[in-house]
Amino acid sequence: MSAPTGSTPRFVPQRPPVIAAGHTSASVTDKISSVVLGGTPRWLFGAFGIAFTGFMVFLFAVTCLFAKGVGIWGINIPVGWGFAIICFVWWIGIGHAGTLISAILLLLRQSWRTSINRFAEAMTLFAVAQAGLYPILHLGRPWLFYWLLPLPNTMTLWPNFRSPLIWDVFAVSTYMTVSLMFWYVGLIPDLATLRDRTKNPIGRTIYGMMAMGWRGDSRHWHNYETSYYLLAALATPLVVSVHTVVSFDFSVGVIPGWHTTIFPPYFVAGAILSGFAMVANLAIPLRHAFGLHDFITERHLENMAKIMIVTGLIVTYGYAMELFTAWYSANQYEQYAFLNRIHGPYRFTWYGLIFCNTVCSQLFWFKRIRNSVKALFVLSLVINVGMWLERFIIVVVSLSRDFLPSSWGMYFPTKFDWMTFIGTLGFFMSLMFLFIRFLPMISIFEMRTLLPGSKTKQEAA
Amino acid sequence: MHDSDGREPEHDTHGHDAGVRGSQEPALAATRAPLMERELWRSLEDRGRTPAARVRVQAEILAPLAEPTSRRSFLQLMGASMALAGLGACARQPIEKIVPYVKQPEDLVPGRPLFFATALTIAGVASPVLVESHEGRPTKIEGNPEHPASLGATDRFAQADIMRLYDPDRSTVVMHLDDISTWANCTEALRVALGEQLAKRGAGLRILTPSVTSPALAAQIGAVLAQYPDAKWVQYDPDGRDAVREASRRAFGAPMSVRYDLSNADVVVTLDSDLLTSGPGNVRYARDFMRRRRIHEGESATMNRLYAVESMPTSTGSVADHRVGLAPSEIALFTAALAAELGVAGATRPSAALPDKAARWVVAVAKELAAHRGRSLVVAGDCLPVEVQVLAFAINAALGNVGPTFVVTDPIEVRPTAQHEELAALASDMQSGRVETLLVLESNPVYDAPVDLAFGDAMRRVPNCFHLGLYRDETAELCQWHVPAVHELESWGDARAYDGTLSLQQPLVEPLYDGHSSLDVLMLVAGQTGTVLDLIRSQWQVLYGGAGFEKLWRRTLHDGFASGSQFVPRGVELRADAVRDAATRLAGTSASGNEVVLRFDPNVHDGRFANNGWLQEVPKPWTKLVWDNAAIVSAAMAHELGVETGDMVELQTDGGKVEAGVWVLPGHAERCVTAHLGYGRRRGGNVAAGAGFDAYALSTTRSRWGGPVQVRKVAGHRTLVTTQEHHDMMRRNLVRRATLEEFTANPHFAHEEGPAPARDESMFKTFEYKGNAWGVAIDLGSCTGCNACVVACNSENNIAVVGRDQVRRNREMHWIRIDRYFEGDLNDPQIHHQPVMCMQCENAPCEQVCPVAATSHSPEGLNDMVYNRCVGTRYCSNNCPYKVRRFNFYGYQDVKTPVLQLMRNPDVTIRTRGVMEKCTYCVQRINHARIDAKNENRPIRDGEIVTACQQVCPTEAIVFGDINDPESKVAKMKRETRNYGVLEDLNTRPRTTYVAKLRNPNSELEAKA
Amino acid sequence: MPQIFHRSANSIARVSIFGAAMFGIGALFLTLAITRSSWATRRDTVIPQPVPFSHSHHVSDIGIDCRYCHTSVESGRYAGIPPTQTCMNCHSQIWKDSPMLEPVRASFKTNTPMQWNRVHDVADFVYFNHSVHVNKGIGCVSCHGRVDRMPLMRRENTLQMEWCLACHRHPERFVRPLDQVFNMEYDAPHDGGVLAKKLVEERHVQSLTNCSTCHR
Amino acid sequence: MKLDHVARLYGLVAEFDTPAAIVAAAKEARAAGYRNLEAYSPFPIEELAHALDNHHSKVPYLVLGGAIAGATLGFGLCYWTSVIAYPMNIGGRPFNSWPAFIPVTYECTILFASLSAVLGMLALNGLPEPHHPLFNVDRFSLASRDKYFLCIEAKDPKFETSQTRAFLQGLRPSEVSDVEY
Repeated sequence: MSAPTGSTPRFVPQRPPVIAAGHTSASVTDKISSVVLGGTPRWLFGAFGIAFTGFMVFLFAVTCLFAKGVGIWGINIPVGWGFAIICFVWWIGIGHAGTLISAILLLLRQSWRTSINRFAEAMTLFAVAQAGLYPILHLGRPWLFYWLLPLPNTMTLWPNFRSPLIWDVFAVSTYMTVSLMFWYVGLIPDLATLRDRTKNPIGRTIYGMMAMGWRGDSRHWHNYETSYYLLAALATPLVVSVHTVVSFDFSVGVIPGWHTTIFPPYFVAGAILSGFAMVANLAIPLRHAFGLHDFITERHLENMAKIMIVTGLIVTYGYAMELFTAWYSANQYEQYAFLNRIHGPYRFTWYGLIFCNTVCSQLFWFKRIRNSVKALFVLSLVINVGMWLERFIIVVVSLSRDFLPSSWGMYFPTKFDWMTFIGTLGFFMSLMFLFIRFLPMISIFEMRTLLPGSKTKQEAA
Repeated sequence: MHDSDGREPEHDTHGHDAGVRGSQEPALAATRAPLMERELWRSLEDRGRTPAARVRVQAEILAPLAEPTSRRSFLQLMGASMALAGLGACARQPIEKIVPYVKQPEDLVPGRPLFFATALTIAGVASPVLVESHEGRPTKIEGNPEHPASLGATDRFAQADIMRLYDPDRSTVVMHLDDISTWANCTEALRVALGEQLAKRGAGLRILTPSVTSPALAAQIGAVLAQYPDAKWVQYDPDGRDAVREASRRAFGAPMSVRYDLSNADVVVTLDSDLLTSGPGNVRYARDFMRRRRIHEGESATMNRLYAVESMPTSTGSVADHRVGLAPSEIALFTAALAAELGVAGATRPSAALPDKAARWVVAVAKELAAHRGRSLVVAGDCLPVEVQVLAFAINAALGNVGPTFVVTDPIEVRPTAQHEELAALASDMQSGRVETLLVLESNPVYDAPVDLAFGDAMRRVPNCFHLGLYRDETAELCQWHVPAVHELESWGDARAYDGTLSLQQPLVEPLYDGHSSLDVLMLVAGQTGTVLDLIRSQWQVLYGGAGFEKLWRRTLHDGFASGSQFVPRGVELRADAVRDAATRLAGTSASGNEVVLRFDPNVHDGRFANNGWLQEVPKPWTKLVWDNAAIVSAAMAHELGVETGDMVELQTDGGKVEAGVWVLPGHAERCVTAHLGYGRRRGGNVAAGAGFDAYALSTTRSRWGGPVQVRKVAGHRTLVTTQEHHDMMRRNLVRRATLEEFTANPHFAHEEGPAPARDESMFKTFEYKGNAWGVAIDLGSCTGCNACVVACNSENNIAVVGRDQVRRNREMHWIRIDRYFEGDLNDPQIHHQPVMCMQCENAPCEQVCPVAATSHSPEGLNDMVYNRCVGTRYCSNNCPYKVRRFNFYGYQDVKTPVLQLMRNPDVTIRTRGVMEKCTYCVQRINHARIDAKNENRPIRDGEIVTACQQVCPTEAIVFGDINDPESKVAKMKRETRNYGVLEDLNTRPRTTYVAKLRNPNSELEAKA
Repeated sequence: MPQIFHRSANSIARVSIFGAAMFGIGALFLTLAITRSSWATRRDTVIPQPVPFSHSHHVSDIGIDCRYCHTSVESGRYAGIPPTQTCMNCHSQIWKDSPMLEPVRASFKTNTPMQWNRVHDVADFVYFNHSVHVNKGIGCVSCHGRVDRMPLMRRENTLQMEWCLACHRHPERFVRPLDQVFNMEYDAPHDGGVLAKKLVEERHVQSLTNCSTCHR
Repeated sequence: MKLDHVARLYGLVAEFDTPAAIVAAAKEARAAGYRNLEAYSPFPIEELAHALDNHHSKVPYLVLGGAIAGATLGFGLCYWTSVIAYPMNIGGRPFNSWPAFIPVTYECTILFASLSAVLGMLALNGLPEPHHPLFNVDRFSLASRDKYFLCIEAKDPKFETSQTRAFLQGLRPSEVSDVEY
């Protein structure tokens, strides 16, 4: 931001700018804060209502789960993990885009990130919140979840730090905390803005508290930026580590189809792919609903599409590599595991996966598709499905046929599996809508820095 | 237990409590006072106050919630979940009671089980057992090592009998018509009825019993008949061995008992006989047979050879060196042809042609038998017609086997009769109203008599029917009076084993309910007073009278049988005319058209075990089918009928018709459908309800074990539940196998894929296991897949029955399973059994991934599983290459039904909902032995610890011990070149290894096949 | 724009941040305290019994050996609660009309067992075996405390896993000669663990801390 | 808002319209010898920090400290629990299976580093500070929109109300106003 070269037309003359012309610090401020300070649009009530119903479904499913046990799900021996873990990995993956956009793109000085990082971060938080639920829900005795934490106890027993699940506990909770802080720190100046804009006394008090008395003192700004950049620098390796650790859940296992060293990179790539797909899925409607075309421009959408091309290629490489390794290993169990993906009873999921993640993500090579908002929206949806299928294949298909044919068995989700899954979507969207309504979904102060008027040099010159 | 669909989860929400220990709460209320005295246990009283109980209550409210939920139950749910959430916090232990004895028995040390020798009977034949008793609760049944019929092992039925004792569905009260009545009223009614009979010398009195081998019972019946000379005593058992008795009558002039001595047999031919896993003496037969098969390094490599000719593939067939599937009528022809081929006097070659495989067999087998005169054996199954039996006798006689392998003795039944004829006579007497008073003692003819007798209708014409039985079953329903019978573990009695050994039955526990034994009732009938014990003693005095009786009696009480009471072989004269007659009759017959084969079910036998959850849930050999019987057909016949597994067919015989689900089974004979008896119980109890169809509906007096049948496809589908869908080993070298020649040529055939990874093949320094290091070796060649180990494990380790629906969802809880793989031709496959339990891997993949260290390794190399630490991530199971871990998806354990609490092994924790469990090598037994050894300050001896599966195994296939002790049996087995570990290339270092399987095929047949 | 907050808000805000952190830590410690408290463990709390049996009287005053009543302590898992018979051996002679002992006599007459309340109660999934401890030289006192000084029986120790482990990790600190096991006053010689070492060797005392030692 | 005491002066604040203007003003003020200066802007302006010579942040050192503490704590936890507190034979792995401890160590490092970054920043900025005299200036609310403010505090040795006001006026602000407590 302090050197917003990325956005100066000089470098990218032919591309649309990251913020439409004619905006001033004032107009940006008023436009964005008006979303929050203005009244609630009618459609938002409807949308929230639907999402909240989904949330209720979730609560119901969970209550049944606690009352009756994980038996209400389709899981069994050999397939001990089902939708719960699939969704866990899926949500975590989605949760990657936010921090990635805000942290890595920030460090890379990709100033176009500015207008999407805020709600991308929010999306991260809410996605990780969903993900965080599943490891607890999937326990046979969920009320003992705290045994996974290193708490001193009268049994002098401690968690087993060799278990990837414990690594998960640390990775996910760290990721949650850091993302939360990153998001909040980014919010502080905008909260101050809202504090100073809102007419509503209650709102003013609340925003006031949250803003912590931010005044935009230049000394504050300096510390603020230093720590914001440091956070970004820390979040970058974190975001990579989180899905790496999640992938350990599988790659540490001995099950054919799990025991693969390629998992970490391609889990991370997959995470980013689904993350951006989800961002696109959220950004496009919002942009419409609140007329933010000036801030979330074609350029943003196109860049996201491009990132999906790259990550799509990486996961495709992953799929190919898995097959190759299986063949090359000359290990009959590995080989069968992958033949089973292609020929086995679950083959349709594998074909679906290839279609969604490989074919669809590569469609963005075509400029026409890339620049069509509708196409982008639809394909992003497809890609999210694809990523879900990927996790389904890894978790279920691998488990359903492992070493001893005698214990092979199929997994069929029950209605409770579906309710828990659909439910979290509702939960997620409800949180998302609340955020949109009460907090600025675009970082106001960072937008200001993108304005031509915010430059001191040119004028001084 | 009966919580078949897991609808009512038992929560254990006590933060630090994985479960109720088995022994904890015998609901004293439900059991009778004398038992109560013996209980040292903490009582149920406080239970209602524990958080667990509180939540259980809510759980019950929620029970109906399996299906879509009303607003109300939603709110209830909320309540429950709140409660659950709250209970995460540490809860306080309730104050529990200690209930000591008033007068403590001398030899009893609280917490130490006592063992008593007794016997259980099926169709009157005793299987000798030792029963483990905890403070007066029988909890586990073992074989009687001294008894010749057991040698320490039992079959699956004896193992499961403990569950019959505690079956909540047992009848508990005297019933008159449909009203609860009293013993007093019943006796009064009986007195009146008998009064009338006394006048007419008992002309209208009939007594129906199972086959009686018990001298005491027979004597008592004799006493009754003395008072009522015109009364009739009818014996009937569906598996009464009528054909054998009749055959021996024809062949030897008198009904004789036949037993086999497999220890002398080099060549065995079974004709439709499951010699090794069912029928009298099967346990001993299996032991002797396998001892002649096992090969150890350095010893002379000789194996006996088994030819199995059978229509429905049996466990015996599965271990045969050669198997051929023939329809029963073909088997008859085969026998005739074989006899002719062997030049048996009077034999004639049948006109009808045999399938060419069978024809080849006749030649080869005859040659083989001829070459082993006096060291061979031909066994005809009990269900084969008399003619075939006679010919089998004749063949054995001709081969000089009578004596060495084919042993003929006095009949073990006190009064051997043609039971079905007697029953038919009884039925017609009842029809014609000649019967006024009928005593049905512990049999259930209404269910298991041939249909054409219409036994039920006939009984309706009898004014006074008295029924004595464990259950209020189909017969009891039609009797005016029903009296609950005592279980054999609750009463005195005696019976003869398959070899005539006289075995004593003693009560392990006071009758749980107001039960009576046949002897009781008959004493009443005879108007005698005194106790059953006196009766038996006096009877034994007759047998072994004279001085020193007390000594003998006390010894018998200890041993469980009168040593040396085994029947001595009789020399017999074979009647040539009988043979000729049989041969000509068979020669006339021909094999055409479809046949139905009615056989006893490997799990529920003739139906008496239909209400036994353990047996219902044990996967049957070959099919791995549970909770059901089916119309079992070969692939070819299925194709012909245009059906697949699960489709419905209608079977129609002259007896009647039934609809049945089809099961396509490789290796089943052509042109015939096997239907197992014992299912489709109308009044069998809650467990039996809804399981299978009643195949007795097809059985008539003319063709009791099957005959011509019309099979046609009908609409509909039945989900037949199996525990193993995949028969193919997928070219994975799991069951390593070779023929004897291959083995002698290449002793290392089991390691062609290269040896297991070296011990130091790891980036980490490996743990050294000093002191005891437990391990198991399993001889795959010896396993018959008889399932005794599975039931024994269920009983020893308090393993829950989960029910049909849960098994369908792959959620069975068995700690040991017997994997079954087919190899070769679909119509004539080889089958391999592989018992799989936790391998106790030294580098256990399951342990490393458990987040709470609920499973970790002991210094003795055990893969400890701590139920009370488990939070239920199921990660360990996912990461287990052998998939031997089992998870409580619901609260499967019935901790509510009081009587079931008595059944539990107090040394093993009851696992509750959400907890992983698995085989522990019977760690409770290991700990007991260790503690004893430590108390005596000595090392543990080899053989001091036997696991439940090892102890019960009739063929000694499973060996447990200390692999660090070079002299231990297990260490020796693991040194064999054939010893290998499954999936050992994963470097899991399994402590359970397998000794590769050997077959001893006849090169002649092998070449042609 | 007017001030929103009073100046006190500054301090309030800062204090409340630290307060929150402190509260969290406090809660954790409180939980730990509760789980170990004598309320949760029933340690040192006297549980009412049908008959106020005094160990101190029977042990120190009369000098009855532990094994007279707890017969199976050397041979079985349970030390054994004496059958009514045992009480009556003496109390049919002495105190035979004491109202205090009425429940005992009643039990004996009506042949219905006494119902005592369990004082030493480990969780149901813990398999403790008296015989092996006694035979390896662990004194009664080590777990049950000076019962000879307990007029009414109470639990001396928490019987929590950490307590068990304290001994299982260092048995040598607790072993005593076999003839001293039932001695209430035994005082280990201060010989720098020489005796302990000897006992551990000759009795093959092991430190067993793996799960299946107690849990099955 | 009522003030419960006699209003004293916190300082004087001048309002500017562009970043350039405030930077220039700040430079002049420094030149004029004022030291207790504060500049307020709706977004970070690096030149401004330089102009006021407060571009030295201690945050990086705090973060480094946090990272080191986190790493030690993380590995320490793993090592202590699985080697010292209750060593167990888990699947034949050694007690100190350090490779397995890396993820936890790593996450702890990042967690503590990030915490110290954020908390450190707040502490150094003296936040939370919901009450501040400047909020008494009505137009100051525009500091979070598009206006730029330069404040000379009363405690500045060179501060003298009328002179300083004159000086500020000289910087051509759009407005100069008193900041009261």
